[in-house]
Amino acid sequence: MSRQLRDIEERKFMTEKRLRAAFTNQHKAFIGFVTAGDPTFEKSVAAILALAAGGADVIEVGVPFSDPVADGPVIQDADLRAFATGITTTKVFELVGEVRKKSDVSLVLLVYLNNIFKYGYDRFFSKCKQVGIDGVIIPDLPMEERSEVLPFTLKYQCALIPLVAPTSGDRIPQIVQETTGFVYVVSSMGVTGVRSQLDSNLEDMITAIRKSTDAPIAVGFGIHTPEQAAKIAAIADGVIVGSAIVKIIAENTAVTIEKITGYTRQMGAAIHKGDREKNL
Amino acid sequence: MSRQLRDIEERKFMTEKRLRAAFTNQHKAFIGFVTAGDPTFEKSVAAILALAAGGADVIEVGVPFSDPVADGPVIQDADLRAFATGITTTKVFELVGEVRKKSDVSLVLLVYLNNIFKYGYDRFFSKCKQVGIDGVIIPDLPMEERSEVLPFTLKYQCALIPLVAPTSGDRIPQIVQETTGFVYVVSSMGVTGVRSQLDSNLEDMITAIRKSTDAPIAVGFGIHTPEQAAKIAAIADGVIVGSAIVKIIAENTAVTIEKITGYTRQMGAAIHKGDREKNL
Amino acid sequence: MQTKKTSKINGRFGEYGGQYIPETLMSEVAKLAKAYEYYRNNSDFQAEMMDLLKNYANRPSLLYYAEKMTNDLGGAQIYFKREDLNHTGSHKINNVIGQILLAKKMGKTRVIAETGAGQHGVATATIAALMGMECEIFMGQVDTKRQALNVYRMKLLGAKVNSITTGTGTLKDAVNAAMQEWSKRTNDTHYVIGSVMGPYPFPTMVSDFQSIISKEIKQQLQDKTGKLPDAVVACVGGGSNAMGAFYHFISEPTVRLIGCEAAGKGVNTQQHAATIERGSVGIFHGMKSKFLQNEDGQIDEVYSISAGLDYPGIGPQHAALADTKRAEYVGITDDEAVAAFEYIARQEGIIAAIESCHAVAYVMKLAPQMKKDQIIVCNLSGRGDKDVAAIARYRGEKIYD
Amino acid sequence: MQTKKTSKINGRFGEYGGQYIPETLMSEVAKLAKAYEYYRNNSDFQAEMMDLLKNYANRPSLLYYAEKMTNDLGGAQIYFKREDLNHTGSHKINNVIGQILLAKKMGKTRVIAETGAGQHGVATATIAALMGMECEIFMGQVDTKRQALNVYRMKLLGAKVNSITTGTGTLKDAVNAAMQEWSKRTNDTHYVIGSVMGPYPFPTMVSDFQSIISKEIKQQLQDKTGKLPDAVVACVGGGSNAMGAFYHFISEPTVRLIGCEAAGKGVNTQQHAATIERGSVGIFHGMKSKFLQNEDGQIDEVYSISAGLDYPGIGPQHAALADTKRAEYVGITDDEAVAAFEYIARQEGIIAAIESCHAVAYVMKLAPQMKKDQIIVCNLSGRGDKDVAAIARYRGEKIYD
Ligand SMILES: Cc1ncc(COP(=O)(O)O)c(C=O)c1O
Ligand SMILES: Cc1ncc(COP(=O)(O)O)c(C=O)c1O
Repeated sequence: MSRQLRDIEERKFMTEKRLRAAFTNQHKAFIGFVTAGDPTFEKSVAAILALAAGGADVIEVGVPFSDPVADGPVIQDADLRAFATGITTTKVFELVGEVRKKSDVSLVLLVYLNNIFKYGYDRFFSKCKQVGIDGVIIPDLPMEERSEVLPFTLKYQCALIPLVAPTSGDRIPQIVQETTGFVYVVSSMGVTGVRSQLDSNLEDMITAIRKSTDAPIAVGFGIHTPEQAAKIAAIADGVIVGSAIVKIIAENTAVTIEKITGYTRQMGAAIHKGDREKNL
Repeated sequence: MSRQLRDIEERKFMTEKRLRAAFTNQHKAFIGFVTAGDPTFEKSVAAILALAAGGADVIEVGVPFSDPVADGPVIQDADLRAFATGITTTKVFELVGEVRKKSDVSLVLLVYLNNIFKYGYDRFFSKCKQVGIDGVIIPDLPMEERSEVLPFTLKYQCALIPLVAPTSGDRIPQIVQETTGFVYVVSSMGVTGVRSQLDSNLEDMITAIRKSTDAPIAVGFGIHTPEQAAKIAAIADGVIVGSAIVKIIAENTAVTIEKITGYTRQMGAAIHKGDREKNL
Repeated sequence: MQTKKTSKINGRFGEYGGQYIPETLMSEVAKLAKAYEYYRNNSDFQAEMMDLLKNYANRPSLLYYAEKMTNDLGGAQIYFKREDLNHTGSHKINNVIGQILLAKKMGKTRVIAETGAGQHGVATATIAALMGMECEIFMGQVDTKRQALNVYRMKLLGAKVNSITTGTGTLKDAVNAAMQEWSKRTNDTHYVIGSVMGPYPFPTMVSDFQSIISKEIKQQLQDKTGKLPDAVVACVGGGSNAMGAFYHFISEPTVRLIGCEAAGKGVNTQQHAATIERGSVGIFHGMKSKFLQNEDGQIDEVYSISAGLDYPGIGPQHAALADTKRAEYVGITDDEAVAAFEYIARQEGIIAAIESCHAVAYVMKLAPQMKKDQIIVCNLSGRGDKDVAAIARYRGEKIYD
Repeated sequence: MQTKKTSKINGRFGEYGGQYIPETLMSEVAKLAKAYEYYRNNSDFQAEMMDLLKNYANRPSLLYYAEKMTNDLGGAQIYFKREDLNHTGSHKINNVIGQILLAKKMGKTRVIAETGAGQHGVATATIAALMGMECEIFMGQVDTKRQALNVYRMKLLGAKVNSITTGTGTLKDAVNAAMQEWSKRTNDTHYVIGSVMGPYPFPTMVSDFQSIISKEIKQQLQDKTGKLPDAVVACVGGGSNAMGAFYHFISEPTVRLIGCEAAGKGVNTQQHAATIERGSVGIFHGMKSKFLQNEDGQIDEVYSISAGLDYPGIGPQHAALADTKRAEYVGITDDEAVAAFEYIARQEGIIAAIESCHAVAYVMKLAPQMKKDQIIVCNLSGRGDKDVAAIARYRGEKIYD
């Protein structure tokens, strides 16, 4: 039993077993992002399944928001496409239910706090448990306001995945303290979207985080090439890719699903190279 | 010898013999107005001669001004027509010269002070004398500023015709004191232009003026119908008609000249009715 | 627990307020809070700020007794607090001076700001020019088109104006874009939020900077009448001029505090911006407050003839004042505001901002119901020159400058 | 001789001034002169006027030390007298308050005024609204078209605006029309002339009403520096803001007085309004003064980018100050004025009237030639919001409000 798995066992609650498991099968995790309902209900179900088929370890499902302050133009447009087909929070849960009929992949929600708040904290996380959501990433919930939802994530054993930014600095110990799920490291300032260059202090950030938690660390924001992914995988436990996948979905052609699977395989290969080397 | 004629003889200077004479031939004077150069140099010469032919006793020749503050739209438009054919102060004097070749009618200039000022006071009035101008009406020269030109009108024996307005009141004695030529009574407030109704206090004004001067009194501003003219002639010594004539000139047709003569005769008849009755 | 302790000082007003923003911004916002807490009690800072308010912004603004309106309406005595006479023409400059001075003390060399109609953008560009700061303004594309003159005005003042095409292309999208830009670059940049909104310390800080309005009113009315007002009336967009006008009267129970929201074409239509009257509690733009939103928490597109009131939220302190009923909030329609715009022009020779005319419209209803020895102070938050063309068009005349 | 005696008190400045107007107006103008001579020394009148200036027009206006410009230009210390911060946005209101108050004392119930760009018209309509007077404004048709917003503004204030089609359809024709209207109806009507022009008592009266500008400057500069200015700079259209700024310094021989005329596209072209530099003595609009005119005394069509300086004459006292060399007059081109408009916006965050920017442009030339311990006071006669669209167009951008 790995150290990580042992740690999980020791925790007071076991909310995120499947999620932690994604990081423990001897390789770095690949985490892909899809906006729920983009471009249609069915097609986003298919995209999630294609990611799973391609070997994604965790899939982040975005709940569309009218004003996604932490997201760049690519994901903003995806939200608009999803709204155009009538997506609602209720439908997002239905969509997760559809996925669950066919896949046991670990699913987390990327959701702005107001969507949860209006749905009702208790009702929302109860629903998460019911449909099989392993964790939530709430981009506009810093640690200062975490107590607002913590009672409910605990109650329904849903991981509340904390975000660490390049500017977090002294805040890191507090942010990652009692992490459930994994730590989401925002690799660069600004919003989501592909970037040609990533910020340089990633290693320092990861070192700082590891000092305060044993939780796995996944890095996101701006990653799109296999080369970038490989570099990240060398220092972190997981790689999160969002806009690059959403861009493929946006093409919305007959080969989109294949492309997603192919891209996922390609990224997975780059990420898992290290695993294989270790396994030799 | 009439009292009026005797008065003139007694004056220190004899500048305006022809002008006073216009009021002394046993009938009320008809004074017509023409803008110099409207619509062309030649046609305004013809219009002046037509007025003379129709029996006008005095002809007021307007020197066009860019900003004729005391004039209404009819005369403003005449000024613009005259400017369009290139009228200048020098040309106005030439025009008077042309008239003088054919007529000995009494001529006065209606001229804004700035035109005189820029021409040069001495030069202007000397020129008036030379071409045979009997007097000047300067609409923007109140008695307060009269001393500015008086030395020159005296020097060149040109009548400086004072204006009395319905609001002049207490000012009348001073205004008409030492009148040369005649007193120009502005029958209504505002600017030149035909009016259907004239102000009511005309009789009072004339009474007040007669208390302070023996000079003849002509009434202008707004008069255009024979009926109006007849009423005025009953109480004053002369009737001034401007805009009504300028309107005929503005028509600028083949019959304009005849129309002017005809109109002048018609107005003259109305004005002189009283004379004839008196002469019976 | 650490989080609980922290949230206590995060500027909560009842349940409202807080700091609901991405982690990318949190450490900057925390730094700002700390800096503000230091400088708000720093007498040098306060003196420097007062000097700018006095010698540049033209404070104190007049408290003007509107005798003609008072007589015409036949009830309470009406006083106008003339924020329209400030340099740049509205109350916005009070806040901008405070924030940019603070930014400078924090070592920033660049400021960014959102703007709807352009008033806050112009004020920010103005003080940035004066203080030699780089300046970038974020403005919805729809707004850049309908407020082209203000865009040029900001450029004249040396600011770069970014036209935002995302979302509805209006004020809330401009706020989104400015927040995003800030989350990219905090090291040299301060985000000058234009109203009593956003994460702590903004609502508290902006309210403090605007509180000079009520401080002056209290003193000026005391000097003129020896009394407190019976009612203070102000328009509410984000709520900064109203907070400024209410501030020093909140603790005076005899003073009615009345905020006037934009009821647009009516609160029973889809076209209004009456957040207190029609909104519900939510979490957006860094704060828990009231918002116009659907049942899923998606933020509504809102409407008002007045670009400055065209915002789907309201400052958290107003939400709290409404809950406790310490302040009342009323909706004023476009029609009522335009009628007030025309009325005050004709009565008092004051062309007031259409935003401010929402308050004037309520004064027209309230004054006749009050006694002659009572006093209403109405905050004229800005001048209305910017609105003349729109009002003409509202009345069916085609006018372009 | 009576006439001589009268002309002595007719407000002559050297050979300039006088009362060259139709007899239809003389008795009214004489009445006005008498009333003015009475009320100028009447302490109740003065107190009432000061109350309006203070509590309505927002006086005193700031005297602002422009530190950034001073440093940038590297010479004399530059102060701006901020008439742009007055209610309605320019110095015009000082005069209008005085005249309409006087008209009211004379029992008038109606005021009329000419306007070019609309500033004086708006100021007149404003005070007429406040004082409950009927108001009619005369404006050239060309101007009503290019200043449609100001036309609507005046209507909002309850004024009737007459579009004048005679002549060039610009300011001088508006003056002609207003004079004509006045000559029709003096019993209940006062003509509020907008600058230090027209027949006595207007130049004297308007200059007195505007003299508060230099009175305040003198006091404010004394308080700040203990000194007199070394130069006072102001733009000159009719010359009222300049007379106001010069007034209390005329008797101080160390203070240079500099009036800035509109040189338009250059004084060597046909398109300018540089009366002192290119004009000659004439008699027009009730006064002997300098005018741009041809050799026949026909008044020129003049041009400036600035509608407020676009007048072919100048107040008689300026003509006299130029003759005696007590004041200097310089021409500033459109290009220079626009550059100054942009410069002061960027340096000081002040969008000043394009009229006033003629003075700013000269300050930009003068300051570097002066010593650092010297002081220039520049009168910012108005704010420039009205000009932003025109400047944008000047710079090749198509902008409409
Ligand atoms: C003149 C004026 N008043 C009021 C407002 C509304 O803002 P707040 O509610 O923050 O005072 C604005 C906003 O642009 C404004 O320009
Ligand atoms: C702002 C401003 N400055 C100056 C002037 C010129 O007038 P004056 O020379 O009488 O000050 C005007 C006239 O409209 C004006 O609006």
